[in-house]
Amino acid sequence: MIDYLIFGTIIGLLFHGIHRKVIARIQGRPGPPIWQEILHTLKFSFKQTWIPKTASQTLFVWVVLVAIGIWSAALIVLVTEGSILLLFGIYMLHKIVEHGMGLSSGSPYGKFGAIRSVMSAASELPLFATVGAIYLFTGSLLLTDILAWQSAHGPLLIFAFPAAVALYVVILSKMHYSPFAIIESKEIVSGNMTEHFGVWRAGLEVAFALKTYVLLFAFVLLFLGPLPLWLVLAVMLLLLLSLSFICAFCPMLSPYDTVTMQSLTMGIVAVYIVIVGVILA
Amino acid sequence: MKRREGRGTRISRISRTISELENLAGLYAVLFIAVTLIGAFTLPSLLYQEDQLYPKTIDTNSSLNPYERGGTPFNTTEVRAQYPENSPYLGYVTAYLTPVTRFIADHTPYLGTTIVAHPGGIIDEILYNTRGLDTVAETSILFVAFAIAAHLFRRED
Amino acid sequence: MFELPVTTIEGPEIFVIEFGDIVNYFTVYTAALFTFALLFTILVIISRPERQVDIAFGGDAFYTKDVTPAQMKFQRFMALACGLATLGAMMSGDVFNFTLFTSMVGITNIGIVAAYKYKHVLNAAFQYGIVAMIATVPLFGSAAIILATTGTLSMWELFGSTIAVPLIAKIFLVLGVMGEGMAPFYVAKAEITRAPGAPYVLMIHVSSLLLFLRVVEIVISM
Amino acid sequence: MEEIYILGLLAVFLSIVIGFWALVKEEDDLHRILLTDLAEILALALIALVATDLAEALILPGLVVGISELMAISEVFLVREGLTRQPERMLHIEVMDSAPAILALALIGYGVLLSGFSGGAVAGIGVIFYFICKGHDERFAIFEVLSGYAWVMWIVAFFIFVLVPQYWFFGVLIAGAAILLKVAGKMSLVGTMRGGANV
Amino acid sequence: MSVEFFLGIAILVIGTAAAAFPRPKTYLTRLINLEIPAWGLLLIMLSFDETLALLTFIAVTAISTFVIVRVVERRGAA
Amino acid sequence: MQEGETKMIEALLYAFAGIALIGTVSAASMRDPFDKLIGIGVIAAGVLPLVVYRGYLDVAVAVALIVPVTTIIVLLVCRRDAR
Repeated sequence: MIDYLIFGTIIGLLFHGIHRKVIARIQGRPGPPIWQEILHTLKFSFKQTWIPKTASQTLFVWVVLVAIGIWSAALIVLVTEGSILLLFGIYMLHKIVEHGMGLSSGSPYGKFGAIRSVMSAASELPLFATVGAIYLFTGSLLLTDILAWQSAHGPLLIFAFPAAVALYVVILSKMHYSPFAIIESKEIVSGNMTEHFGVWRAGLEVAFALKTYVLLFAFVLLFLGPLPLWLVLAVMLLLLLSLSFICAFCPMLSPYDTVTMQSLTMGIVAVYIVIVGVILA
Repeated sequence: MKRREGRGTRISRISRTISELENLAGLYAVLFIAVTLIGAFTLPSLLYQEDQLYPKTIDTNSSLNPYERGGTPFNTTEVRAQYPENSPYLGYVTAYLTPVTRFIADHTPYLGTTIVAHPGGIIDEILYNTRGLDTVAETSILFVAFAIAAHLFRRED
Repeated sequence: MFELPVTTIEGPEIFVIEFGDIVNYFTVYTAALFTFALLFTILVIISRPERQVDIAFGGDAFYTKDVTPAQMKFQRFMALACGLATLGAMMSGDVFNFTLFTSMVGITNIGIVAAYKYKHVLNAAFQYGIVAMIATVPLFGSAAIILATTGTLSMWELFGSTIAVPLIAKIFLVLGVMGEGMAPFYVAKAEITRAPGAPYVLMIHVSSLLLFLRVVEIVISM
Repeated sequence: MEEIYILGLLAVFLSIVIGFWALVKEEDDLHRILLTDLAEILALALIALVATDLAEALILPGLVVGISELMAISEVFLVREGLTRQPERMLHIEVMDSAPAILALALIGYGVLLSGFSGGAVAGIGVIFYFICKGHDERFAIFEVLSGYAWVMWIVAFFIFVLVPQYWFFGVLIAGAAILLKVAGKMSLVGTMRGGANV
Repeated sequence: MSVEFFLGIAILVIGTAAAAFPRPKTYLTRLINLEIPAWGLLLIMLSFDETLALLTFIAVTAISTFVIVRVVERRGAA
Repeated sequence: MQEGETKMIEALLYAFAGIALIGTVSAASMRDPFDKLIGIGVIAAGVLPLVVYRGYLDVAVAVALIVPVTTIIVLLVCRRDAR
């Protein structure tokens, strides 16, 4: 299992680097080298580490461990082909990590980040629409069954396109620099990560790399079905590039606008599911 | 659509509405009304299940009316629980009458509710025995709610 | 004796606890949620609140908000109650029991923030409380409709394929949990979280997210 | 039964639409509290329509949830508005001198006889009524401790039912007494919470 | 079926309308109007012979009336 | 019970139902709080016989005791408005 985790982390960090590079090139800047994020993480691991005096110390540290823990668990669920409900449950719990991270420090910037994170919790809702749609088609939420269904009938991307769009929006809202990334927008310094330095930051970088890897991987598995590893990675990269394009071109939305946009997505997908449910039933 | 000063696009107007704290209850109510209206159209398709748990049987001649469920004290009686096998002493509470209530029951046919509310009886059977966890949750809610009220009330001094 | 009718949604069951008619259970999924709730409940007990720093804009002054011990004790008690209610909701195997625990979560959430004197926090708590109260209509309504149309409240029966739960009851259930846990109406909750006392305030968030995860499982399984 | 149920549901749904529409229109916060009380009635009506003993057993917890939330919310409202001052006594009618002792006694006595939730509520209203009319000395802490112990007693009774069901008889008696004490205690505390010189 | 049931739902609906849109829109009128749907619910419970629930409901309604009165009188005093 | 007697009681039932309904309408339409309270009293007068008819005397007694208490509680704020 540990080899999966290390592989996932490294690929995830690499993806973050590529993401930054692509955005920079689109915007006409040279940008950092693509392995920059890996170096970053290594650098943070050896820097001085401290806990702010105003922080709620236990929570401040615990949150980092929880972040790594849940995303490792998510990867394990994916690899062992468990229930995707569990996977998305973990995704929801990530919200708590973001929130706890910001609030625990006592810093006003962290607090703003945390509050925005709570506010934008509507971004999780399309996820359930996705789960519902997949269940309607496959009759199961175990990844094994979903993969088997796709081998038999063809990729879900065709059958449940709106659900795929919903998941895409969800992934988009979790990318750095995305139009929905209000919790780490620059007017509040680094948002909820402002006070986490040194080893804590390195831990968070690892967790977020895993997160990116897991989300992209899940998208491929859920909507394209079983593919050989190299093809999976290639598709993930393509997906990432499309996300980077959007991130590069779109300005960041104002906090409440992101909520509205995400809720509207949710509403549309919900209507779609009710229609599909009625037709299939 | 046209942008006008101070109004913004349609989306930002929606955003402004949902960001107002005072609109919260109204928003929820609108959502609920919408669901209820849709639900009202599906009403004819709802079927009342005649085969219910703990059905009511009315025996107007009994002094325990409307809660006459049969049985003799310290013995069991027929009760339609969900999982009778989980409650080995099912029916004992239903059948039990305290001496006081037994006395009342022997003398007047009109106090069935009082008799059954006194310890024993079908409702106690459900509340304490078969669905005791509900009562745990419920008394805890009262406990917590009162703690909030008392804390707020006494904080001023 | 108890066999979960569907295992394709949340994985196999681990074990059951029987309380008369209410049979609670753990599957891989609910056990994971339960563990998470437990983790944060423990966290609430052992950690101390942070001291929020506020910046006075227009100058370079800043000050920290301190939480008084009495306030902290009350908040901790509420957070603990909230944690317990969440644990109850996670393992519940009965629809009505689940709704009761849900409303308990709603009320403890109000309690966690009600400890503060700041007017905007109290206002948020109040508006939230109003929604939590009216949400009991869809919440209990859904349990009642389920009981009337299927003749049972136990999830063990409802999850089986022979019983069709009306759509309106499902939607009511989701709507009710949304009201108690404030799922899409995060606006008030965002205001609430401005209150100091991070570990306790975090509990509000933990509880409502977990509730939502649970209700999705219930609704899909039914 | 079939048609009756559908008809009942239709009536309740209609009421829901009317009542919640008023909530949409409402802007005053105190009016909102009043409307939530209306919502409570509608929720109970939905349960009552099931018409079995089980429905009745569900109504009792539902009622207590409603009154608990109302209590907490109204207190939050008072603190938010800063209305913590005791209003001057504004009404004193003759019946408030003569009635309370006998009426309260009857209600409390009947409540104790009933035991359980129902008894707790009936006895609670008796105590409240007495406090309103006669004023009260502060016995807050004692009541609170008492009802705390009552809660523990109920939990004990619950475990008797779960773990040693052969002692169900003690379970019933403990539960009946504990819940009576708990509910009545909490409710009567509401009566003393109107505030006064000796708070 | 029974007179009580039909009377009950009629009173419930009328009462809800009255409580939702009280005519002089004051706290007091709304508070009093709230009693009307309560009677409707009481009749519905009576028609299904749920007397214990009925008894508890009427007692709890009295208590919740008191809780609201407590708020209203302070609001009036302010 | 004889045939005629049953009919008689049934007629009475409808009469009481009518009283309750009149009470409802008047309580809903009156504007003065005191008039409203009287309307509520009329509803009670119509409903109590229905309870008694079903044979639940204890319930009827309890309701008869609690309803005045509610009215007195409401009167606490009524007076203030009238002043």
